Amino acid sequence: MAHKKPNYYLVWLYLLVLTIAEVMVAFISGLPFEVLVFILLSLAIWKAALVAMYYMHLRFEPPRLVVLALAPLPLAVLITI
Amino acid sequence: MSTTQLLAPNVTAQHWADPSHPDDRPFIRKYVFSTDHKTIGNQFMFMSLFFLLVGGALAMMIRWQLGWPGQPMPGGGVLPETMAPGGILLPEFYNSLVTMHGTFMIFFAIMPLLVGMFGNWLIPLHVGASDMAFPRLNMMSFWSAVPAGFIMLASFVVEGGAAGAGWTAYPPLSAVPEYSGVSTGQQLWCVSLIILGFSSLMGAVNYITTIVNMRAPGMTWLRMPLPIWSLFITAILILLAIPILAGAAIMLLFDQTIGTTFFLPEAGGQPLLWQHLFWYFGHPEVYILILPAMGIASEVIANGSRKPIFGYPAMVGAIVAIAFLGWIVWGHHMFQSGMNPLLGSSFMLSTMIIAVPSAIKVFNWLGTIWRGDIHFHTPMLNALAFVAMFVIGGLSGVFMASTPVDIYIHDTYFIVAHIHYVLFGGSLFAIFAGIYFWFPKFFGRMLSPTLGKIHFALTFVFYNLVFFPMHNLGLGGMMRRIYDPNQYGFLEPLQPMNTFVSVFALALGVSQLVFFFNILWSLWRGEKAPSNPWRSNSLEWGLASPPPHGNFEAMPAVYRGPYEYSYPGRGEDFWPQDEPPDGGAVHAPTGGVPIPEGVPQ
Amino acid sequence: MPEPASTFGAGIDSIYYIILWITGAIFVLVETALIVFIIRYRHREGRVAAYTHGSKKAEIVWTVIPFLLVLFIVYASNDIWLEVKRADQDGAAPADALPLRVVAKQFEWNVTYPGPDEQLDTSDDFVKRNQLHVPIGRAVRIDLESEDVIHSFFLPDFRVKQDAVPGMTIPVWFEATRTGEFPMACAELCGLGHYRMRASLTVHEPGDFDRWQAAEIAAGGPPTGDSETDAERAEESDVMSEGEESA
Amino acid sequence: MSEAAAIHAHAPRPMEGIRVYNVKLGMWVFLLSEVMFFSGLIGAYIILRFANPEQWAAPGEVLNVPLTAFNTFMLICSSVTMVKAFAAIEHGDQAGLKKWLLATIVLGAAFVGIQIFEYIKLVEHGFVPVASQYAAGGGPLYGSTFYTMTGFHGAHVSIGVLCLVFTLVKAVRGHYTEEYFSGVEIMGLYWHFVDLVWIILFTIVYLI
Ligand code: HEA
Ligand code: HEA
Ligand code: CUA
Ligand SMILES: [Cu+2]
Repeated sequence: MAHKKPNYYLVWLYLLVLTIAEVMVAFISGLPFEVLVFILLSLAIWKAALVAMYYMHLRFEPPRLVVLALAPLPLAVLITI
Repeated sequence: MSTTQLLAPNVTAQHWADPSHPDDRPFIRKYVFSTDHKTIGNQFMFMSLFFLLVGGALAMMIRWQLGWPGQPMPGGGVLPETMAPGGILLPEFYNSLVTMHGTFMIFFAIMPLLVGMFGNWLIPLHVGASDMAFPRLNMMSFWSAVPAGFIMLASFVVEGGAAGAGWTAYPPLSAVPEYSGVSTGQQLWCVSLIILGFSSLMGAVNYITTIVNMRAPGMTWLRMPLPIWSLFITAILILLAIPILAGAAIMLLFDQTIGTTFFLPEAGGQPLLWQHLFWYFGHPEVYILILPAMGIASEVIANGSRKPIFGYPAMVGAIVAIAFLGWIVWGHHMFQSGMNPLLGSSFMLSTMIIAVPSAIKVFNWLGTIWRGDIHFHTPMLNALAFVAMFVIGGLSGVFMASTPVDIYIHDTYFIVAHIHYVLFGGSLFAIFAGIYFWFPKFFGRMLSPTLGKIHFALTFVFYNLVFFPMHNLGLGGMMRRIYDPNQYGFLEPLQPMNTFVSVFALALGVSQLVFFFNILWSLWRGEKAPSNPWRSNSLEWGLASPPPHGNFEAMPAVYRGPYEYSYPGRGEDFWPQDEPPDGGAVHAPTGGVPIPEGVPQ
Repeated sequence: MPEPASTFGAGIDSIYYIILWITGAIFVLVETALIVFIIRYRHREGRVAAYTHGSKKAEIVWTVIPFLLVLFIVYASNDIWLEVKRADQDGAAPADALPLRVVAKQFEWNVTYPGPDEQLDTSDDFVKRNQLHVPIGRAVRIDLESEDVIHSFFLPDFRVKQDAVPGMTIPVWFEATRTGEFPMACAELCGLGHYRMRASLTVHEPGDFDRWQAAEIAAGGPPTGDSETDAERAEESDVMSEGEESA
Repeated sequence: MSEAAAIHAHAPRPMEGIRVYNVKLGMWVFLLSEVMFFSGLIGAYIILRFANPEQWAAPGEVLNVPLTAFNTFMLICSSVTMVKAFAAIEHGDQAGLKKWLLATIVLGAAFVGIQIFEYIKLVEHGFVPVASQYAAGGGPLYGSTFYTMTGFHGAHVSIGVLCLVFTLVKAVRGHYTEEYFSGVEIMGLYWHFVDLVWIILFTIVYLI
């Protein structure tokens, strides 16, 4: 494999922390709903990005595949809003 | 990662045809559960033509009822009491007829013909591959389409009859049996489409992978024949649109069976949600039904006028543009649905813009025949008809795209006229062109040109006599999906025109038998096809008809674009893509960068 | 198309004719070009096709012109669209409009009239089945609702069409410019009775309207459909009767 | 490949596609359609929720968040084990491959198990997809959307587990090598994608 391995455990720890953070934010913090939603969604997307980049190796794929992988996201957003 | 995996499987490690020892697959592997893309293409052809016949038969019944309302239909006596007591069609059966007609034609005739048949026939041959990337997946794609089709067909005989809520299946009508009188049928409709969705997905994954990864040396992106470009974009549309339909159909099925209320207002569900999901899939779907047709027409028109396609890059660009815009126009089906009128305005804009890339295609087709040397072989006739008819359908689309005008013509026969001008006049004529063009390659026999021309003439004339008056019916205010227009005083004056339409509709149906007969007859009796009957350029014409299992004996090399017709100073007026340039001057393509077609610079 | 009978009818038709002219011209242009080329360049002994890969200039021309044309169509269409839907004041009809409620259900239209006080949901409201009566020269605002499936409220002569969606109340308005009786239809497939879900719209002189309303209130009683339609129903219902049971 | 060589002699070098081998590209393409599928469901969820906010109970009120948080944790772990399995076979470490695959299967199966347990408990509390029998906090659409989204994700996990078992069997048969491990890689892609979907769903369905 061309690239050097990322430290998978580190990514795992990362995800773990973020998940705990999410649950905390959702329950402890008395933030207003909109802010809450915004924070939670950004955290979720952040985690998703980590998985895609490191576990699915998107980070190390030829750019053309990355483009291909990101292509439908606008549509996904379109349908969801 | 090991290099063998990086490059090899894609291009070099393919199982090329081996003339030295004959193809010794057992019958069942060869003709039934075959993984050979050519066989699968043929299978798709027979399946879809069958369903085209079914859809046509249903249309004949529709037209009978509208032409002679309440009259017993000749031979209608054979239908059971629940459909047509004494040959008189019942209103609930009429609704099923319309629904099933639309469903079969769109999902089981035109779509599998364009995508299933042509996709399988053309992609590996045109890009110079030995087969699809995933032959077994390809086989599954076909063998899941078949049961889907027959489930749909079976719904006619179940309790309560076939789905009757229109091919658009708007809930609550489609979700609540008490409203429509149809229970099982409506559920089978969902199930069948979900299965068909899987079939289409498998196809799309295959096409995309094959086109991206398995192009022969020198087959750069801008040297791909236009049918491949359009099928590539179509595959992307399928890949991203079908899951939406599947999701919606599943939710609808839940509403019908386990009692959820996604689309039912009682508990806060949203009838309009279905319409948004359906049309978010639905409009890309209609471009799935036209883009491959455009590709085929381009191929045939360039061949028929012995001239390079006019503005190849623009043609490619237009395909991409249409596909992209197709994602942001779905609201134009919902102008009168209660959707926010301001959204209506923006959807009107995006919809209208699509006229522009379409314009590019139309005028480039004209540019292609301009100063050409036009040979009127049957495929060419149908391709020219495609252009002529698609323009009418497209222009009528512009009326509906204008929100205020759509207020009046929405859900009238004006829409029905539009549908048929784009789907029959567009897609189906291109399909005819394509079948006449490639049948020899895949069955080794020519279709009879005489029968072909007769079929074309009859179809073209009758077709216009049937569908053009529908514009006027629509402007007269005649609604769609009505069993008996004479219920309305203001529609009674239209009855003569309805009868007129019906007469020629029957004639149109009958004249299709010529085609039917032509195919069956030519399969056994047609004259043997040479390897390149149309003196065409793309790779498949260099092979035997039909090509051997594995297609090419060795990886072909591609030296130029597919439309090098009438190249000055060549004896022949065509120039195969894989013929090494004379003088052996190799224009080695580099990566994805195109070489100006064939022109030694 | 029937002669328009509403204030915005003529406007809608004018857009229709504008588009008809534009597309008509394009249609003629394209098809004649096609035919001329087909004849002019048909195969003859010794003809050689020109070898060209196209012309950027030409392509730009026939990209830009259609673009401008459609922009014009959109521009022309949008004003009248907003007028009809009154999107700017979220569907609200003109202030002095007569409020009505139309509730669609398989397979009939029930019209609630506000009565003399011109307020809906008051004691003097009364309901008529399949009959819409409006005064001429005065805007009416209709709250469109549906009890079961999606129907579509279609007044051909008035260029009015609006789906009636269960769970939603959708405002519709129009102002009649001609007296007389006009057809009212259902334009959205709504089941086996869709094709006969018809009603009639009667436009009165203002005075007549009040007289009619007074008479109706005097007659009072439960929501009635006019006998004439009922008669027809009875005599036509032989075919679909058993169908109706199943539905 | 002799023909190939012959071509190379006088013709341009082979197109390399996008330098990703077929099966992997195919898997990616398939995952894109999965993205659209779940987007469709999420889109429907959002529209329905905006239309009827009152039908959604406050987070944690009806749903058992701690339990699911733990489930999420397991799925995340299963992603690590999966990627370790892949890393192992890349170096031809057969033992490692089998060990990590097994771990992934266990974690995946556990996830499904806990989800089923969760469903049973919820149904007992009258949290059902069926509108007529809905008896929990919030409204029926809460239940319908919940079961549809988590259900389809659960189905994906279950299928994933089956495929993992299949992969493990092949691994035991020594089918994969340092040179040939595409099977493991695309298995991983699918598995991580399912994990990814859950990360989104967990937030949207349970926390918001
Ligand atoms: C192959 C299928 C196909 C294709 C290609 C199209 C193409 C188009 N369609 Fe059509 N459409 C359908 C299939 C298709 N449609 C179907 C099946 C329905 C009915 C669904 C149902 O059952 O309800 C439908 C319904 C439908 C509606 C909804 C009507 C209603 O229900 O009220 C609308 C409204 O905007 C519309 C618009 C268009 C437009 C603008 C195009 C454009 O793409 C057309 C573009 C082409 C041209 C414009 C012609 C060529 C261009 C030129 C010659 C250049 C010059 C032109 C101008 C400057 C204007 N279509
Ligand atoms: C590709 C799509 C397609 C095609 C080809 C057709 C073909 C025809 N359709 Fe179409 N139609 C639709 C798609 C299509 N239709 C759709 C989507 C709707 C909307 C449905 C809805 O409202 O929900 C519709 C609705 C519709 C209506 C409106 C019904 C209503 O609203 O009440 C009518 C009415 O006249 C009609 C008539 C016809 C006729 C007379 C034909 C004739 O052209 C048919 C002629 C016969 C054939 C084309 C079959 C010939 C067979 C072969 C050529 C195969 C030969 C076989 C072998 C070789 C094995 N159709
Ligand atoms: Cu009511 Cu159609
Ligand atoms: Cu559309």
